[in-house]
Amino acid sequence: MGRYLIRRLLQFIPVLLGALFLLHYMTVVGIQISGDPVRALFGDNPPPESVLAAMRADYGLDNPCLDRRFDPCVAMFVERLGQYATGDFGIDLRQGRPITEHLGERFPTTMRLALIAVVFETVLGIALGVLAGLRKDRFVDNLVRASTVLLIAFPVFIIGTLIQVYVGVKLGNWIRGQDSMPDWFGQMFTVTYSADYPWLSLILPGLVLGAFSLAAIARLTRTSVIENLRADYVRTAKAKGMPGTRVVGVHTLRNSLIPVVTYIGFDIGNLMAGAVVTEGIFGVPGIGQFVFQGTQNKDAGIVVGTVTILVLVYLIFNLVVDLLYAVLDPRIRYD
Amino acid sequence: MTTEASRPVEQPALGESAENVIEVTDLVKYFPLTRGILFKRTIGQVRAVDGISLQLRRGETLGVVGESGCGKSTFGRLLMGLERPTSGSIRLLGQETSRLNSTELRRMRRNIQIVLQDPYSSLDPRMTVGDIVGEPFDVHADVVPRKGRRKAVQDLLDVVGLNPDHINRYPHQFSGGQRQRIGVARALALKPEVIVCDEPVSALDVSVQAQVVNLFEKLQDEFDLSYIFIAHDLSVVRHIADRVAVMYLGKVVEIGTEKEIYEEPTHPYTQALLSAVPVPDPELRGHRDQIVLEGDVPSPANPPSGCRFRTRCWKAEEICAEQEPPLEERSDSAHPSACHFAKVRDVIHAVE
Amino acid sequence: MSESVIASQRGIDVAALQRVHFDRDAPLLEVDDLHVEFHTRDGTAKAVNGVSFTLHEGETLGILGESGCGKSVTAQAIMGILDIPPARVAGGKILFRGVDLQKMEEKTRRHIRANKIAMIFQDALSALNPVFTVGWQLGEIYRKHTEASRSQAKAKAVELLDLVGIPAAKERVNSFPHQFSGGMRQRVMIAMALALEPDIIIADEPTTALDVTVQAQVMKLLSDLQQDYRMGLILITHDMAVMADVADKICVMYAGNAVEQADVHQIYSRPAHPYSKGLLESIPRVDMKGQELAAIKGLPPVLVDPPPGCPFHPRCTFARERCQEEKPELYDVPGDRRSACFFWEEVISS
Amino acid sequence: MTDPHSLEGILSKGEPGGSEPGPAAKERSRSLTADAIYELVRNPVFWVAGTLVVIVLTMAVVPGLWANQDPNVSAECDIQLAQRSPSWDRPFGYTTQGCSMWGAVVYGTRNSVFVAIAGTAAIAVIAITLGVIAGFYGRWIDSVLSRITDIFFGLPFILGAIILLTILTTRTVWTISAVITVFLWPQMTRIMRGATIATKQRDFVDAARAVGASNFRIIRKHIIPNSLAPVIVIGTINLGQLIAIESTLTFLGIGFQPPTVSWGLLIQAGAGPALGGTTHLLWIPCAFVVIATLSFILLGDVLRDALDPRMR
Repeated sequence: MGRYLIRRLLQFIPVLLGALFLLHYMTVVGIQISGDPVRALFGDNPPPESVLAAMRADYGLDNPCLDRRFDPCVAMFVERLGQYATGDFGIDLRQGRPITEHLGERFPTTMRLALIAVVFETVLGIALGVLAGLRKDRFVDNLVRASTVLLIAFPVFIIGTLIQVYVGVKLGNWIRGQDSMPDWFGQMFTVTYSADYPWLSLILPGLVLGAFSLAAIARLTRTSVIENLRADYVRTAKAKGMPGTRVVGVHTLRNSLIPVVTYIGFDIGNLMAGAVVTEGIFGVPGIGQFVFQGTQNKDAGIVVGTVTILVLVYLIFNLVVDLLYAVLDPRIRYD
Repeated sequence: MTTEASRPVEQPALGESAENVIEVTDLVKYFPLTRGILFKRTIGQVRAVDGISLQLRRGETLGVVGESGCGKSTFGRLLMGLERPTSGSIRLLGQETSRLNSTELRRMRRNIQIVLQDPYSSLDPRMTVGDIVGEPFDVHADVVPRKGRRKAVQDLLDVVGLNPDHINRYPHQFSGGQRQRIGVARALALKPEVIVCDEPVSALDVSVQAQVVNLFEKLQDEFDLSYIFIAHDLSVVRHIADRVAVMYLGKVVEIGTEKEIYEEPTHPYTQALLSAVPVPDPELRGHRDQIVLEGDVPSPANPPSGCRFRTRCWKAEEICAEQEPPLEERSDSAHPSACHFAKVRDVIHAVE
Repeated sequence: MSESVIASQRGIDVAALQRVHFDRDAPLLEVDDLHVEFHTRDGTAKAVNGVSFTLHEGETLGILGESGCGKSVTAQAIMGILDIPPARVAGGKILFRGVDLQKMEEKTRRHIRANKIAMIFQDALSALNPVFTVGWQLGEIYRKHTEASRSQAKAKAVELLDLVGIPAAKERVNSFPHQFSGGMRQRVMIAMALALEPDIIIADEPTTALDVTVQAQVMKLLSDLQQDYRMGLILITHDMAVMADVADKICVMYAGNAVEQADVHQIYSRPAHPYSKGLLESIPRVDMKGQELAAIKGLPPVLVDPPPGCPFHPRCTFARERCQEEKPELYDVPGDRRSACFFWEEVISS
Repeated sequence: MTDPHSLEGILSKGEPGGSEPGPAAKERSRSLTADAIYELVRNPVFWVAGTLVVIVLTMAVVPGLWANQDPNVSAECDIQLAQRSPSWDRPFGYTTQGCSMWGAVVYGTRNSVFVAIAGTAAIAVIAITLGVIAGFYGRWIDSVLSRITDIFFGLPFILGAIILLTILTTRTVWTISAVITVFLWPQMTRIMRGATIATKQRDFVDAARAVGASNFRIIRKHIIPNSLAPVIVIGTINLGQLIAIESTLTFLGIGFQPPTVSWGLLIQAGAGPALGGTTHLLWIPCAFVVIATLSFILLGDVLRDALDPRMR
């Protein structure tokens, strides 16, 4: 375990630096090709050039290497890394507040949303997958397979907008109109986030956010369960006289969950991207909405700073998942 | 220990006799053991083949036996040029083959061919039998003119006992035994002098195994082939081989004629190996000299000092840890045996 | 395991096994006209087609045959661990001490496994669960069939590993299967089968994946243990040589059918079925340098589409017209043996 | 010779892992490709998904075949009719611009599908080339490529695309395809590399080398034909995914920009009014995206079944 841990931690550093450099390089090349983002911020109505120049200087966009196409601007990258190390992820271009300050305010909301989504997708996804795997080619299996394919074909933003219109507005308005229904119940069928119901009004967006991964996890679990049920050691467990529930619950499930855990690590990235869309649609004042607004307003400062932090979070999460993977699979631990 | 590994091994004086189609001297193959976080670096070596010297005579079948991990398959791959030796020399028909470039290697392969173990994975499932058996003709375009290739392939199928009309079939339409025949036909295409048979029957059912063994014997007579027959099944090797080399942890521990190895083994490992082979005769139960070895084979990455077998040997003494016994004829061993205490012991026949 | 020990155990499940009245005078195991079918896309395959045999205490029964002949399916049917579907026991009885296992409730029958009949599989690496320590996997048997606590189970596991000759059992008990060598893993499998001192052990190709020297170690261990505990052993293998070393009597299977049943000496000296005879003649022997091997021509049939009449007739040198039309039953042959060949007299005397 | 999984021993008729199978009963010669086609034509899902895919593709190439009102021609649209609901006359109603919704979605197909095809094609070319090189030659080339893909995997796709497209102000089918390619090549490359390594380890590669085949011949004749199946499957599924991704990016405001016609833009424009009740502005373009995505995914799924029976 120790060696695996060290190796994994050491591998983390180049991947971290590489991903940060990739982000940096993309930003730089984007600017080199499209012109500077300060100009873009103002659209057709630019302030005088002197104002723009001052802003550029403020945001560190006056570096001459930004005029040379495909120049990697390494010096700039090193400078940025130094800023990241001190917790400086830049400022938004309109208000000039540090990105980290914005994120600090928005973080709890997004955490709640993510928690709802993760619980929903893992619990239901694994349950459906196991059920389908155990009943391979029966009705339940066909139902799960068909519905998950359908779910995978729905991009998050489509589910989001459709649910908002049909569940949030149509069904929700009807429920909220019923006197017999308690007030909190109607809040579960929300159109937008409401600060008075910090959990309930996040349920609908949470389900939307988790929908795609739910389908993916269910399918993955199903395949994995079917594969493991065929494994020789499952037969051994039966031959040892273990009851059927134990054969499935202990001998099959533990092995089947190994690929699922890997997927969940990878899925954190999906969730982040999904949060941008979902929070945008449902007006949830979280980190995703922040990015959403940043893209709408063409505020490169917000987008670059926030995404950089999200990538860091993603990489750390993946590291944790990899370690969890080693806990689950001794073959990895003792290679 | 590493330096000792390449010490010349005494052999019966045969010299550069034209009778030898293959002469192997001090052949060594180490595989690097790598570990790395970003990029791999070598932290050790697996000594798969560690100083082998032997000859294959024309028209002869040399059996190479040993347990899994002893390096016998690597040895076969080295002969074929599928692996490059770490050091040592292989002479095929008098020509040094261990340092050839790719063009020369291609020419060399007209003289030596291989039949692989797994009849399922050794044939490309996306090619027809005609394409598989004819592939050597595509590569060596001058062997058979383009027009004659189909006929040549059909002749080959006929030779190995397959229906020539099945030339357009795909491998999955054949059984394991038939697939192995396709592999033999491919090996025969270039009319080689030597065929390396790497466990050619161990994936087959008993009743089919005999068919393929018979085919090998028939072809040897017909085409004057010399075989290197690598197998873990000592009964099959006894049946087909004229001479036998026994391998343990990358080294040949004993070599001799089939009769010398089976009837008069002098190396303790050979004796243990032979005595462990069950005999299909219930009357012999309890009447055979059975040597049950203790423990497992040591790792080839970290072999014991001196004699590699000493950790499991009942005869081991201090000298075995200090001095590696050379493979040579000894006072109590009329054929080369790599044991300080080599002595004949018949283990395969009933003892009273 | 003795009844008295079971009586000392608590729990609903164990009580179920106690209610069963085993006939101590009945043979250990009687398989009577067993049929197993597999439903496939290409049709129904009769994997086991009317197999019968009896096993007594301390006896070793060998089931011999090539791959796909139904020998493993027979074993799994006895254990009750066939995958249903696609498999289905289509007929026949499996009697343990006179009690029909087929009629037993599943929750009772599962206690038969490990307690009365245990099984050893061919490939120990895949038969052991890669994510649990061997100690855990051994201890599980005690924890789920007796009232042993976790620590007691672990102590038992160490004892077992010691019994099967695994050095430093105390430390190795915490290792995972992939950390053992092939031979050691097979010893773990044997330990697992022995855990509750069953009356019968079924060993399905226990040494096929092993090297000969290791095979010798494992077979020796297995037969020593069998004698110490006076268990019945069913050895399933394709290897006639391994069989000759341990079996008392043999059932030869071909394409789902038992084609010959006899004492081990009779089969090897005077086979009464052309298939057994062909098998014997086609194997080279390490103690003899033979002539050309007498291979059996052709290939075993596809089970979904077996030939009419005797399943062996297309490959048989004794075959006549009758063999193509009529399927021979298992005829009694003098010397308490049976052969499914019309011309067994001719085969024996040839 | 061993008795593998007894079940397989019984069921198999010559597949790997099976036992000694019976004589090849079928006289006609069937390649694996022919087998795959045979499997496909028997599968009703193949026909449904295939038909939908053909419809989507023809809409992209010759939209005039399906609709007579081109929203790109302003004369065809009437702002007076904007947002009008479906009627017998116009079963799909009108867009926010007052164009025929049917015409808009049909003509909007091209951009979405073009991005998907261009992206998938570029990814496939890169993946096959790099995957084969890394998998076949191994050593330092493989190490370097693997580390580079690791870095790309450290960057979740949509997040990366958001950054790049926020800064890039010119967004045409080419830039969007390029951005998609930049972020998605590592996934497919890794798959191809894995398939190549798996194929390389099979004995027939050694056998080919033993008869003297050059590396180039081995790659061309043996490695690529035997490694392509997963790329074909994932590629087909990717076509569907890319349609979804393109519309997502457009919805976020960083894909196509008006006045281009595309599904994502139609949804973006329809989302607001739909909350007010004119739901056809939303669900009709949504249905197109979902059906197109679904048909490619289903096609990929049945291809997987046909190409690789073990994955079934």
